[in-house]
Amino acid sequence: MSLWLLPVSLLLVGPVLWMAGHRAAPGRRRLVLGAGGATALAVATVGAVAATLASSTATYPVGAGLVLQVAAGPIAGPVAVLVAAIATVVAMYAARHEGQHVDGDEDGAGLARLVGLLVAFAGAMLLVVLADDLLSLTVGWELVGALSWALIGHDWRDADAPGAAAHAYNATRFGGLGLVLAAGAAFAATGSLGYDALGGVDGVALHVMVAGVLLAAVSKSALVPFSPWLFSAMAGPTSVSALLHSSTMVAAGAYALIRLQPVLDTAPWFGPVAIGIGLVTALAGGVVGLLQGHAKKLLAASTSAQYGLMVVAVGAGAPQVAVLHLVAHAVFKAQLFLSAGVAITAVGSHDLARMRLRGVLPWTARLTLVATLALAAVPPLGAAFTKEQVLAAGTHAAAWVGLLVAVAGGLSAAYATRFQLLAFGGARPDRPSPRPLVRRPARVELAALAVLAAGSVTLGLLWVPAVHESVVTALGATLPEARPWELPASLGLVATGGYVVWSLDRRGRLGHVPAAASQQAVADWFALPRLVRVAVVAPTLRLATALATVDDRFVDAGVEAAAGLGERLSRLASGAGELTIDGMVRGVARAGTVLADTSVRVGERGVEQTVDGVAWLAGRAGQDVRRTQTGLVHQQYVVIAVGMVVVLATAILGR
Amino acid sequence: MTIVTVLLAAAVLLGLGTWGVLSQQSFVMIMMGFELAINGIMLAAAGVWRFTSGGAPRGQVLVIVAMLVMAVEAAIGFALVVAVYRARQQDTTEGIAELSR
Amino acid sequence: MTGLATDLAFWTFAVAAAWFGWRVFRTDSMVRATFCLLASFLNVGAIMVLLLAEYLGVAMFFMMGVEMVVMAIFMVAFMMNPAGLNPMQMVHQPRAAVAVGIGAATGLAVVAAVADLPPAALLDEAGTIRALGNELMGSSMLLMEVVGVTLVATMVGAVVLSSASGRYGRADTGSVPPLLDPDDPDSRPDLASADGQDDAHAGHGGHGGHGGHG
Amino acid sequence: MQMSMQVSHVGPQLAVLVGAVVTLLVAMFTGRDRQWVNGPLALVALVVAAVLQVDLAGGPAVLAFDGLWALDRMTAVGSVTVVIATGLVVALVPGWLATDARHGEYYPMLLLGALGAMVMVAAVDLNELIVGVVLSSVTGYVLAAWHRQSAWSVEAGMKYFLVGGLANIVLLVGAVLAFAAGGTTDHAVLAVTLVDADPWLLVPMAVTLVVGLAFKAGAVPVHSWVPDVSQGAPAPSAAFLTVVPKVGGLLALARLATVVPIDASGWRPVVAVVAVATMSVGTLAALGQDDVRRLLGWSSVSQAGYALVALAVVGRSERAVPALVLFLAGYAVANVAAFGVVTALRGRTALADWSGLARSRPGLAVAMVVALLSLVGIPPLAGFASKFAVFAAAIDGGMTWLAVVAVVNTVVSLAYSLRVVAPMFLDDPVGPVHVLDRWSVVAVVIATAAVLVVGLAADLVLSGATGPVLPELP
Amino acid sequence: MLTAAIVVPLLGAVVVAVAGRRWSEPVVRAVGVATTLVPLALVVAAWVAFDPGSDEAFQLVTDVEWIPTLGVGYRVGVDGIGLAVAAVTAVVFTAAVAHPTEMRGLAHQYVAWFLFLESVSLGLFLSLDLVLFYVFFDLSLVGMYFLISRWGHDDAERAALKFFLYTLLGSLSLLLGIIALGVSMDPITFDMRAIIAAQPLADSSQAVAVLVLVMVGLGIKTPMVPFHTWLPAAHVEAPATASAVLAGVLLKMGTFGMVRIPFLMLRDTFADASLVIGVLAVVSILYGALVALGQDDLKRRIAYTSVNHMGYVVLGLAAAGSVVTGHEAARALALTGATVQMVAHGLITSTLFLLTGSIWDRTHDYDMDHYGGLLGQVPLLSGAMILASFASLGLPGLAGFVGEFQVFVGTFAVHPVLAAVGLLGILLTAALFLQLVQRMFLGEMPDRWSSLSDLTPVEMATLGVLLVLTVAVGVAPRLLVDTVHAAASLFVGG
Repeated sequence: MSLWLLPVSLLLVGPVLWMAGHRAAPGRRRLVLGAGGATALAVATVGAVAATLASSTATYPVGAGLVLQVAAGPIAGPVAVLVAAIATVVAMYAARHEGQHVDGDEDGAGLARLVGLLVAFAGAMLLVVLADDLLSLTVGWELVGALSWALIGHDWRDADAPGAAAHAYNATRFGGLGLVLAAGAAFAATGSLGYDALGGVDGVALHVMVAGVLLAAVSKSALVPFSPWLFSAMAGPTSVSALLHSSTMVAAGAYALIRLQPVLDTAPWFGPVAIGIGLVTALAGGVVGLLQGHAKKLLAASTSAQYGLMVVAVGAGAPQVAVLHLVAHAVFKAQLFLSAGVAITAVGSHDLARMRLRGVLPWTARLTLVATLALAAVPPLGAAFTKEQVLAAGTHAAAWVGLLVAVAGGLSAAYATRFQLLAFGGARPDRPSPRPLVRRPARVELAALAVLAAGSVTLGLLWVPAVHESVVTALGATLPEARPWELPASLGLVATGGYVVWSLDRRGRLGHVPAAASQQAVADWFALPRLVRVAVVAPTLRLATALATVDDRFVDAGVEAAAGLGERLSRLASGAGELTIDGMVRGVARAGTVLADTSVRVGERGVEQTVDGVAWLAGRAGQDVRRTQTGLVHQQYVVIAVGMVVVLATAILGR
Repeated sequence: MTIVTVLLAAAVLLGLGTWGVLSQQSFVMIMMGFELAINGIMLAAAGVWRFTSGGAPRGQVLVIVAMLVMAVEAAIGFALVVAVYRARQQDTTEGIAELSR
Repeated sequence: MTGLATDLAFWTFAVAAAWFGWRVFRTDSMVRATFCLLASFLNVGAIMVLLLAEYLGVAMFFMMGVEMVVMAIFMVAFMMNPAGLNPMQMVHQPRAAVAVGIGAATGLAVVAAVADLPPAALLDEAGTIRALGNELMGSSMLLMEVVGVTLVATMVGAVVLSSASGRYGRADTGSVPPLLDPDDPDSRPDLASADGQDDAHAGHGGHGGHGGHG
Repeated sequence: MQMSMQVSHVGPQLAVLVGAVVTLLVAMFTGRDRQWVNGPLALVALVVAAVLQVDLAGGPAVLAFDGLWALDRMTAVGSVTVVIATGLVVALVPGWLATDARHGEYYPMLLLGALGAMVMVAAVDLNELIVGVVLSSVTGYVLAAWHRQSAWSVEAGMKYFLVGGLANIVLLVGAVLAFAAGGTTDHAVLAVTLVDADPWLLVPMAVTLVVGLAFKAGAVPVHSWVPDVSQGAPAPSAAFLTVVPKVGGLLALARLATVVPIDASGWRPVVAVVAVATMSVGTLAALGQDDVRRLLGWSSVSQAGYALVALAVVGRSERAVPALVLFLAGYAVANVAAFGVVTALRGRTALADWSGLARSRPGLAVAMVVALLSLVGIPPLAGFASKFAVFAAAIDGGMTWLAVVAVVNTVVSLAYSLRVVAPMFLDDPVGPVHVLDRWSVVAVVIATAAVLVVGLAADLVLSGATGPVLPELP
Repeated sequence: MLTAAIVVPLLGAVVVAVAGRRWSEPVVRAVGVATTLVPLALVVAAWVAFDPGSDEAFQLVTDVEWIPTLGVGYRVGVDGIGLAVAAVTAVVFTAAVAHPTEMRGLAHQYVAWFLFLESVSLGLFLSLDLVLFYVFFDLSLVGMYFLISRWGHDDAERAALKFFLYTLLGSLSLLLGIIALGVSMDPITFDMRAIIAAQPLADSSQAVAVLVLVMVGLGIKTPMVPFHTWLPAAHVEAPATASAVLAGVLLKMGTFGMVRIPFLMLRDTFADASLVIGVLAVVSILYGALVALGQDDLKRRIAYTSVNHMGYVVLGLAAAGSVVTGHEAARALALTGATVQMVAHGLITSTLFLLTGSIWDRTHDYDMDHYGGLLGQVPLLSGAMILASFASLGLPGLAGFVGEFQVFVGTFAVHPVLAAVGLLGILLTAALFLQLVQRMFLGEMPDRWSSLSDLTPVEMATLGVLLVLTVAVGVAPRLLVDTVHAAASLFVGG
């Protein structure tokens, strides 16, 4: 079985499913889509497991000596399994959950498109994961980006969704250019794009390549300064977010760093820079999460923060730790988004201030608690283990790094608590739960939550030394050794974070959407989006409009001016009889008239007159020329005489 | 009488003819200008033949050719003057300026 | 003739030729102008005799004599100012004309004065007419044949243009361009201002009856 | 190089002369209704001339008639061009002059005009050359003024004459200067003696000779007759006069270029400046025209300028003369085709009247487009091959800048050509369009076909014209 | 075989122009389409007969004398590059002729001009003689002039005139350069193979001037900034099918000419000027994209993207010719990329223009602000447009990506900074196409379009063929790329 089947089959099944769902009877559509999508992805999951066990590889030549390569290696294989598995759950959920709110389109064609694209999206992500060369990586990368555009802009009739989708795509595509750059550097240095050859890259090419990959990863994983696109991406349906944030798209950035870490690390500046970016993102994301009032945006900020932690691990030289955290994060983050989706459809709003659904959605609340605890990194959940390992790895790089990771952990505990309390906390007298509910979760949706919660719990096995050692060995590495102070400090910060939020809530000071403009700005990624809009997008658009005008008016004006000159010369040439002395006097007088005449005409017809061209000029010239002409032979004699003198002068001078 | 003096005289005649051609309005007077100019040319040709060509026979032929030019153009010129006068009752350059632009 | 006599004669004739040449354009009467021109030619003819080109000089006398008489008759017959009865000056762009005339004369005079013209005097002073005869009937025979053809062409052309009557009545009948529309006698481009008057562009606004100007 | 004096060496010219005499006699002694016979008679004479000329071309280059007459490749191809152009014009005449009482005399005039140009092409003696110029001029004045009752026609003839009179004086001055500098009028001797001549004579000589012959070529500064004749003269005359004297004048200049010491006389800058001025003035003036015939006239001026580009590199590139000959051949057929269309359309000249011609007379419209595009130089028409050859010669001869100027002018020339083409194809017809007669249409068809043939078989002309240009320097 | 590919459409044009007057419109169109299939088949046959593994760059050569005095011949033949471009030409013409449009009762002339243009275009891409190349180069202007002026809209006549004048200036400039190359050979010849082998101007002081002349001529046609201003005017006024041919095929003449003449025949000089050309290419890339982004007129926007996309091609060429030896792999990749980009741009842009034609026929409106939300009303049309847009912005799996990736990766080895700056063009392209899609097809739909009809079967067929090929080149580029790469390797290796 060719490894290509994994990504390609999903990329093909997606459109097929879309068509099938489109054709299916309305009543059976959800079933067809849910079953079809989940089955395809489940099969892919099994296939990924098989491929991982067999360490499959495959190649596909695309000419000019370039070859696409995929390999289910020790890192790629498990992540591929993860991607397929999470996508299976999300697809199942999506088929039931989505498509409710489009008026008159209940269950409509939109859902078929959504599920179809989700499946294809997973396929594209599998290509990213399995890629064994920069070209395959780029291909998968761009496909993921483009499909994310379609998914985020799913509600295309909506006024905002298409713009948000474009924002997300443009932002990540900008980073994606880094991959092309990296590919160029690699090809220039080694004549090949395969990962195995990248070790041979050195010198300037190495720096360019590392910078390119880092740029790509930072943009894709929504690290600072690219984080805001993730907020825009919230315009997409919840299940899209769930998939996007957990195991695909955003994960692609961190994954690329993990996968290429051995090569990247040969650039001495890579580790510090990655750590720096990771930490800044983790801390800033934490703050944003603490202030956000939008359910999904809170989670989005947390996503950035968590990927920041993974990048810290990669920068600290522990990609295996980052993989573990990636897996743990994928599981709980998918669930959190699915839960948020349930909550949002339940109240018909994204506003955290209007939820507190424990009373009405007890099971959802309970299941969500598992994920929230994982986010907060509370042992014995697996996520806590992986976060501690990040901390350990960070400490290996420098103690302050470890410390800041711990602080970030505290922040995540805080916003996790905040999310849980606001979304699924118990009803408070001052903020009654909304009734009646717009919609209750279906069983399938709860099942999806349950499966993911079970996954989070299962990952708790990582605390067992035998388990995590074997896992890490499978990844071909070892775990960083933890300092004794780390665990207590970290747990202490987690507890502090959780407690502070909890106590705020007790005092009724939680749940306010930040009122102050400054807070609002911080919640909106420190006003980074506005900065980008003001500093990048608007100037670009303004430049574009200006250039378009310039292009019309001035670049072309040279051509048009030449035409105008031709007109004047034409009059002069055919009116050469004017060169007599008498004629010149008349000519001067006439020039005055023409000037006056022209200025009147310009006044009358303005721009139209000035921008006119060859064809038009010819039309007018006839009239004017007739007036300037004499046709008198004796004047022609003077022309002949002058001509003789000119020719003679040329002969003498040019001899 | 040297080549230079002959040529000077020829130049004066040619200049006078050119002046006439340019200043006269009437076709016939312009033609007189042509003839005067050719007059000078013939004088010059004869002078060159006499003094610097060693009497090359073709010099004399050149004078005859110039004479031919003069005669032929005079004849055809008169015919044209007649034709123009018949068709348009005009005999000056100012009178024939319809073809212009 | 001695050198001095020759020089004196040359200068006399030369000044006279120039003087008469100048008078051509300064008289009021075309007939007088014609005879001034003739005088100029005769003086040049005389210089040619001095230059030992006797044949050319004599040819000049006769040819120009006849031509100028014809011209004078022509003046009387056709021109608007026959015999110069009404004194008139018909000139234009006088300054430009003077400038060009002086320029041409000066230019050529400078060439004559400055150019290096190595003297190569006549070899056989007595045989110039014979030499000319030999040339015309010898190596330049083809030339004279073409000259003959040219004269024929000139005669035919002059007759065509000037003769009003031919073998079949008026000879300029129908000597007009075809009509654009055979049924519309006004449809001729050159009729747009056919009167031949100075104000050619003024009138006939309603003209152009052919279907062209839609 | 051999010297000889065989009558057969002027056989083609004799054929034309005999044709002229016969047609003159016919014109004088047959009734008005039978004067059309002159058309076929003239054609027979021209065909005989062409056959004889082609026959002569096979032989070696010789100087005949004591060095008056050059029989070389340039003479051959140039004369054949003259003959063919004249033949095409002959076909335009019967319909155009049908009403004229002096219809018959037109043919001898035409043939003598052609003879004048042929003399100019073959002359290797300044006297001979000037006589040729006079023959060509004198017939030209008559042909231009042929419509004695048309104000336009006599005006055109008179203006042609007035400019020509002055130009011929200039040419005579040049001849005298050459005689003074070289002691003879014989090209073959001049080529030797002028080498040591004083630049004070050579420079004015070059200027006056070029300007004098520029009149025949319709080049600046003695160009003003071209548009007048194009517009005012009978259309067949216009076709003839914008083509045949041009061939004669330019080829005569090409021959002179092999005689005159090029560098000492300033010949090259003189020709170059005349070329630049000619193409620019012609092109720009044509740009504003609303009168198609006048437009064609100005275009004809500009074409002379392109030809002068080739002339400017005679002596520097052996491709110059063949290029010039090819250019003239291509120009001749295209211009005759264009004027042929005008003739076939009964002299239609206001641009507005040409609207929608593609619908009312598609065949003639296509012919006009082909002719105009050929004049612009669009492949694969004759104009392309000839401009290509000219540019190649210019670049080969190191005068690329002249080619650049020509290119710029070519672009502008497209603009005025399209001003004619666009209304023909894009606008609606404005009224009935009458056609002159069948013969004019036949002439247009043949000329248009020739435009294509010269374009595709340019090598025939080029290789035909490649060879020594007499008199060669010893 | 190649000659037949050139002659058959020409004969078809004559037949249709003469006999088609009496045929009905569908018959004329059917005959036209059938005629275009012949050269298509012949090009495919040539592709099959072509041996990419051979050391001979030019194959299937016909060489007949034309003007031997000047060394001009009728010489045709193909290499991998010419074959690729010729193939896309044949395809685009079939689609353009078949694509329905308003023919104003002059179907026979319309189809005849298209066939004429096809003959000319194929002739250009197959010619191995500089003069023959020029002949076709120039004739393309004539055909396009009549198509634009006769079947364009608004101020078509003026736009056509401008197009003709401007590009004629370019082609004449090219002609001078060509002649300079030809006369520098001894004996004079315009045989491309001979000139490529001889590199006649390698040590000449004229070389720079010739390069400038040639590059200006080809740059106008391509078009490169700042010689592009004829393009938007011509495109906007032209009928969409003509725009498709203009953008899809005629623009390639410029870049194809750059491969043939400056790149192959002026190697050393081109290498010296490579950086300048590359900078101009990058300027074209960015400027074209930015100006396109600033357009509110659908067709103008697409027209300007051509400036951008052809900039990639020129950049690839500049990189491929940047040195005479060294970096062979990267330079071959850049040249391959440039050629593949030509093919891709031909397919994609003609699709886009045909789509604008379909829109124009329905609405007579190109202002994007007047649209919105069409996706629901005309899903097929919208879908096709979105797919083509993504292809144009370089989505992997579609044709546009292949060439762009190869160009940039190849360029990086020799001009890394240019490659990096040029990459921004890709981002801008993405932005402008997404914005286009968003403004036209997403969001709320104005009521007046509620009776808009979706693509007809014929339109689906023409667009379908182009889009299928776009996908095919994107997914399985090897057939195309290896053929091109064979030629490219020979050319850069030399």
